[in-house]
Amino acid sequence: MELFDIAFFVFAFITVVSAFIVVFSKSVIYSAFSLLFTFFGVAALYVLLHADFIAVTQVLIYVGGILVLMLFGVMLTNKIVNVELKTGTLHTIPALLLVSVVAGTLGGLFYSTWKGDVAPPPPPFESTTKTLGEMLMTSYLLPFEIASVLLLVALMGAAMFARRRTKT
Amino acid sequence: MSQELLMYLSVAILLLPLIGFVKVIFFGKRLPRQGDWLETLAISVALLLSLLVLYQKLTLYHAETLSLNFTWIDFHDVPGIGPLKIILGFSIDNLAAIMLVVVTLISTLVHFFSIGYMQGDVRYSRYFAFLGIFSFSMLMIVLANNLFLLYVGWELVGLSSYLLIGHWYEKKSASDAGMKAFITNRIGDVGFFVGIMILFGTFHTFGLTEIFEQVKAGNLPFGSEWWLTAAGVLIFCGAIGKSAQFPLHVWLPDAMEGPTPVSALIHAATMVAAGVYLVARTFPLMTADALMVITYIGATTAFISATIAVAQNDIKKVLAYSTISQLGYMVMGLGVGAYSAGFFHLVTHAMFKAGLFLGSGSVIHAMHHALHHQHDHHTDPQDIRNMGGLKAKMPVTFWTFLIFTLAISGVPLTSGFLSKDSILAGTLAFGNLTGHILIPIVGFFVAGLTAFYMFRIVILTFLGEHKSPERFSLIHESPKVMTVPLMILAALSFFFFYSMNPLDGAEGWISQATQRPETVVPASVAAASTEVFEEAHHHAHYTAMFLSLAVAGLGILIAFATYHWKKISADKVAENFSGLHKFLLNKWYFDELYGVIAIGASLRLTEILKWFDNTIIDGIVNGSGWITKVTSAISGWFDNWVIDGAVNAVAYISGFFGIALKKTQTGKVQTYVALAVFGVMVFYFAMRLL
Amino acid sequence: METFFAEFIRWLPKVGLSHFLIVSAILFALGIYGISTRRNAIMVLMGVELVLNAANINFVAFSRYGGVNFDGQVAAIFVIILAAAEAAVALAIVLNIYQRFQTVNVDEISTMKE
Amino acid sequence: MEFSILGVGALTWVTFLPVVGMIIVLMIPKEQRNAIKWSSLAFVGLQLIVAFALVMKFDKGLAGINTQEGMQFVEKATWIDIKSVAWFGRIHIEYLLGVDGLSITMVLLTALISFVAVISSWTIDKSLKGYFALLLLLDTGMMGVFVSLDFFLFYVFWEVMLLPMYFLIGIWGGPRREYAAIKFFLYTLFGSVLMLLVMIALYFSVNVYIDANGVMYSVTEAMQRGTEGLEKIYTFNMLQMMNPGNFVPDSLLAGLDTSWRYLAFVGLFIGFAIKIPSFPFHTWLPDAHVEAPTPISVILAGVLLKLGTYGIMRISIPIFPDAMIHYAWWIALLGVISMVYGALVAMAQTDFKKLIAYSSISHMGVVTLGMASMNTQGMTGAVFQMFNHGTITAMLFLIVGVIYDRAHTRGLNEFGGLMNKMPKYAAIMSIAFFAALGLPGLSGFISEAFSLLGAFQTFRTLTIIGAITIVFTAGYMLWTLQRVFLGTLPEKWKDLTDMDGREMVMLVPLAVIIIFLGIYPSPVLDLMNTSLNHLAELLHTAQGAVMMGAR
Repeated sequence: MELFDIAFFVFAFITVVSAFIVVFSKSVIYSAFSLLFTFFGVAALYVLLHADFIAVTQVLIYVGGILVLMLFGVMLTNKIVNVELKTGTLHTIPALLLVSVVAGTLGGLFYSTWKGDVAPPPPPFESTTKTLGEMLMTSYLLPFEIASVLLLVALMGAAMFARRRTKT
Repeated sequence: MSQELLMYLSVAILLLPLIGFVKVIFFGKRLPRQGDWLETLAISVALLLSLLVLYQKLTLYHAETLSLNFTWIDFHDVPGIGPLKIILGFSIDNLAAIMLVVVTLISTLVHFFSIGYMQGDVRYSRYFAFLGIFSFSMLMIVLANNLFLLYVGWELVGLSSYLLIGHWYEKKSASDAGMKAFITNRIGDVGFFVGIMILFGTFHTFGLTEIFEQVKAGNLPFGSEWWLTAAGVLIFCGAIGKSAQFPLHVWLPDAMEGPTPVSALIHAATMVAAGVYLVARTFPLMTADALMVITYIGATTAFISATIAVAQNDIKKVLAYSTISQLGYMVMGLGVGAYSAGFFHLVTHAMFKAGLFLGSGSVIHAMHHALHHQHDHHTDPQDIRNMGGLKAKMPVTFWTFLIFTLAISGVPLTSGFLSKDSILAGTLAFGNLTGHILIPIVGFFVAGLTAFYMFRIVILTFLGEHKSPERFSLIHESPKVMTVPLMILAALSFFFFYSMNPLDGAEGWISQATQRPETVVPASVAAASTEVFEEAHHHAHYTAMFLSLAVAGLGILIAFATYHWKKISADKVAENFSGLHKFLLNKWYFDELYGVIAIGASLRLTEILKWFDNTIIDGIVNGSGWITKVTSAISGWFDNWVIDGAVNAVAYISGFFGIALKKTQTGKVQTYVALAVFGVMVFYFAMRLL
Repeated sequence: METFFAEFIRWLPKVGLSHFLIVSAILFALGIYGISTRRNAIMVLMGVELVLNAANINFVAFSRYGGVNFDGQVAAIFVIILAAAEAAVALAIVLNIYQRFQTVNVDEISTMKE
Repeated sequence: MEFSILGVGALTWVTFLPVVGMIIVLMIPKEQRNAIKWSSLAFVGLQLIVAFALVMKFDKGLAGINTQEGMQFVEKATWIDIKSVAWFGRIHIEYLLGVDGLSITMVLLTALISFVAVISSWTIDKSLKGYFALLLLLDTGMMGVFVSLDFFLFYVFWEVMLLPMYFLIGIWGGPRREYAAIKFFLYTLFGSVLMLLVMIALYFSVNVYIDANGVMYSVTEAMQRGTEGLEKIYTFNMLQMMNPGNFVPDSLLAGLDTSWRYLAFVGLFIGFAIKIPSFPFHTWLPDAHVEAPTPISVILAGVLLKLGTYGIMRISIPIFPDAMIHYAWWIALLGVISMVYGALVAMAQTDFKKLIAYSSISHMGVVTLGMASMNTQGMTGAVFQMFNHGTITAMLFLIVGVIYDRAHTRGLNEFGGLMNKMPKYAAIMSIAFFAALGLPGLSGFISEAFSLLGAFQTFRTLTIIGAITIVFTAGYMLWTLQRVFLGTLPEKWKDLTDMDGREMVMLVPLAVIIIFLGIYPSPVLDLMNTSLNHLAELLHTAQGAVMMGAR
């Protein structure tokens, strides 16, 4: 048990537990904050996988962007004054059934394909940022550009949708 | 006077009537007296200029041909031919100079006559305008030195003839006659045009002189003498149409529907003589075979029309047939080789025949007025059986008419005697040289007939008793403007204008001026040369003279015996030979024959072709349309029931499943997600198992 | 069974590719459960984010263990980008829905049915 | 030679001015009927002026026909350029306009007839705006066909013309208009299809080289210059198609006197013969004429029919001279049959318009015959006849229109004695009729005479048979004149009026042209002379080549 393994288990635990809370908590606010921990945990897992750039991006975008957005969403869609942030759940039994099927499938998949872990290649001790940047500018240029257009479109579309309608 | 000036003068002669025409047709109604004076003035000036040109030509340039050419179209460097220019022009030789005077003279006299005759006509101004366009086109024929302009003038005189015959177009017969004249002429013109095509196709020029030179140099059309003969005969076809030769003579009698002065000008003196002029112009081209055709056509025409003339009762019809007969004479004269004789007869005939027509016009005018006064619209003013005894009432008309009749009958001291005698001598010479003795026989027989029927009308019209005394009292001599032209023409019917010797026209200035031109065709196909022919002609002269005097005298005698002294009953003769009489009265049934074979057949053909067009060709088109339609209907049915059926079945099945599967669409997001995941699972397991 | 557990115990402390994949699978399953059961649309979105994160972990993990290239990481970047766009648009839609229906409970909004 | 107005080539002006007019007409509200009429007139008037300017600036010494240097007022631009489309290769289509002696007269004729047609459209009542818009579009289509030197462009204009015609007959026509319109449409479409096939076959048989600037080099030129920097492409350029050196060896239409070339020639000929229309393909014409409104008849007879013969002389003969020589006799035969047949069927008609329609068939037979003669005189006659038939027949149809507007019938047998009632009308009609029957002194005679004179040098018997037509023509024309004008006036036409100012304006200039060209045809003949000499030379050379090949 090395430091790496311990670190993994710690962060994996944080991630999974907070994800459980996200899914099972009755309160939207609780869920949202647990999601924060999930995201951080995932970011930490990225670090363990030597994906420093992705980890930073994860924190910046998910935590700084998406989560804040969701919180705004929560607040805008619930009357703050009359706080009733509990949300119900629906047909949990079929959902559980479904999820267990999914989980079972994945587990089966693991079991059937597992041949023992391969040793990880020696970790590159340099930042991945430069490499990623080069790749995005060369072989992934077209998807990159499309993604940028997509973001622009999403930006405008979101602004358009969210705009409060004047009387229609 | 220089040659150029003479040519310019001739062009001025040509253009004067045209200018008159343009002025009168556009402004005629607004001019005083509807512009008749303008047109008359133009033609009179043209006459004076023509006389001047003739005098100058004969005195200064007797043997020369003056020409004025211009390039009309330039085709530049034509492949296979080289530089090609269409050069047109006018030229004056003795023939043209004399013809100029004849045309303008008769035209002028007719203009004056018309002022009296057409007085008060509804289309008085138009009438004069058309006389102008006629004079212009006739003069163009006279002056042209190339086949193209000849053809142009040829068609234009046809047009003016058409317009003038149909002057009183309210009458169906008049407009029919105009049409008949034009179309019949056109048939001849097709031949003329094909002749031009043959010559142009080989020589690439329309100029007559150039063509003669080429032929003389041994260039034959398409390299064969046969085509040369064909060209000659085809050009003569034009003459057949215009000069009313057999078998296209049928239009001329009908053309008498036009006003009488028009008949005198166009259908007696000038236009119909254009055919003769054309043959004279193209004479050097004619091979012996072509001349033979011409001779026989002329003889046949002369014979047929003379026989018809005997039986006719309409004064103008008789004159018309007599014209045809005389034209046949001229053509025959040219055909046998008596070139100058034929042309000489053209000139003298123009004078006395114009006179005869104008004289008959004067009579008809008088008759018409008398009948009009009586409000009698049923009696025909042109029928000689309604006349008689007019001598007393219309002395000038009678005496001039008599002179003209003597001239046409060939009585000595008249111009007709000179020319006719010359032609007859020619036929005799021809008969001697070639052995075709039928030609002189026909010639003399027709001469006798001519004398007979001409005196028949003189006697029936002017002598004896008038049929209706009441009408007789109403008849007056025509006004001066009409009788003076008659007197001038009568004077011109005497010999001394043409020859100092009253017995031999060959010594006269016209014959001397129009010597037979040398032929250009190869010797193997040429007719008897000029020397040989002149020799024979001279030889036959006295025989011909005595014979012609004898037959003319006989003809006159029989006429008097039958119609004046009543020794022979015309009715009885007609009864005894009723078949023949009917045959002649109906003009050998030519009109009926053509009515059936030409007009009837072509109308039937047009109807058949119309039916063919509407039924067969359109039927094929519509049929293919119908087939397409049926095919499309079948494929439409197939489309509806088979293909669409299949499509509809697919749609139905999908619809069925759609309705079944609709239940799964709850509108709830969770359901969809669950299904999606479920689907992924299904896929996964499917992949695993396969 | 005995060998399975023995092997499992031996395997567990040595963190390798499988561990990351298992974390990812758990996140995925939880995400699916969240999407399926939550009434609140925002909570549904959170489930979606979980699923996306699960996928991302897979990408990065395979990128690390599968070979020496960074394609997986690039894919992860695109996923993040997509997630951002998706969140923005989805939230805008939610706001819009809220304005119209005065609720964000997905079971009450079933106008898409017929 | 360059000639441009406001920076745009004159040929583009003359072609597209009507389209500009059409756009303007479409923008005018439909209540403003006078504005629509006058602006249409203004644009065709401008077109006529430009056409006149072109004729004035035209250099009579240049031949054209198959060389671009000989073409005048050439305008060239790349129109469609698609680089390398699979096996199709690079598609390079040029907007290539130019005129030579063959087309300049037709340009003038088109402008003239369109102008007259617009004037005669003054009495149109029904949906005026659409009518004038279509008329102007039609004008552009016709003009475009005459000036384009690229086969593809030619074809586009050819089809552009078809559609407005269909609607103009189908909407503004007489009682059986739908039938006539569809018949016209199908007939011409059938011809177009054949033309299209031949066009494509030619496209894949002709190679040229092109450099980066779009300058085209024929194969010979490219060989002399060296082919570096040049690309080998197929082309629709007509002038390049006329160069035998450009044919790809072993391609479908390469060589001389091959059966494929004959087949292609026949295909093209049928396509064009339908437009002429020549004997077995003619039955659309009487129906179309009878049903079409007067101005459309005028355009149909005045310009559209010429497209057929023009196409043969512009495309078929220079591209397939060998096939032309091979089929000349048959073409002449069709010409003669059309002449005789048209005249005879015309004689049997009682409908005024139908009579003139059949007379058109007869007169266009003269053009076919003259064209088949393959020598300068005959072809000069043919092209001149095209021009004259345009003016004369336009006049004839206008004349029918004048009487139809008044009497609302075209039955010939119902008239009579109109001469006294309508003297001006009678005078004009007589000029037109005598011109149509080939009276010397009027233009129709000269062209007919030269067509026959030329044809006679090539086909003696046929021409003699054809010459007989002039009798039949005289027959039915005079008979018609008699039935309309002569005789006595029927009671029901007592209150007919003579022609008014507008009608004089459209008829008198045509009459003046007919008389002027009848006396002095050189102004028009000189325009076409060099080109036709060149065309005859081309055939002459081809004949030599064919004979060499035969030996």
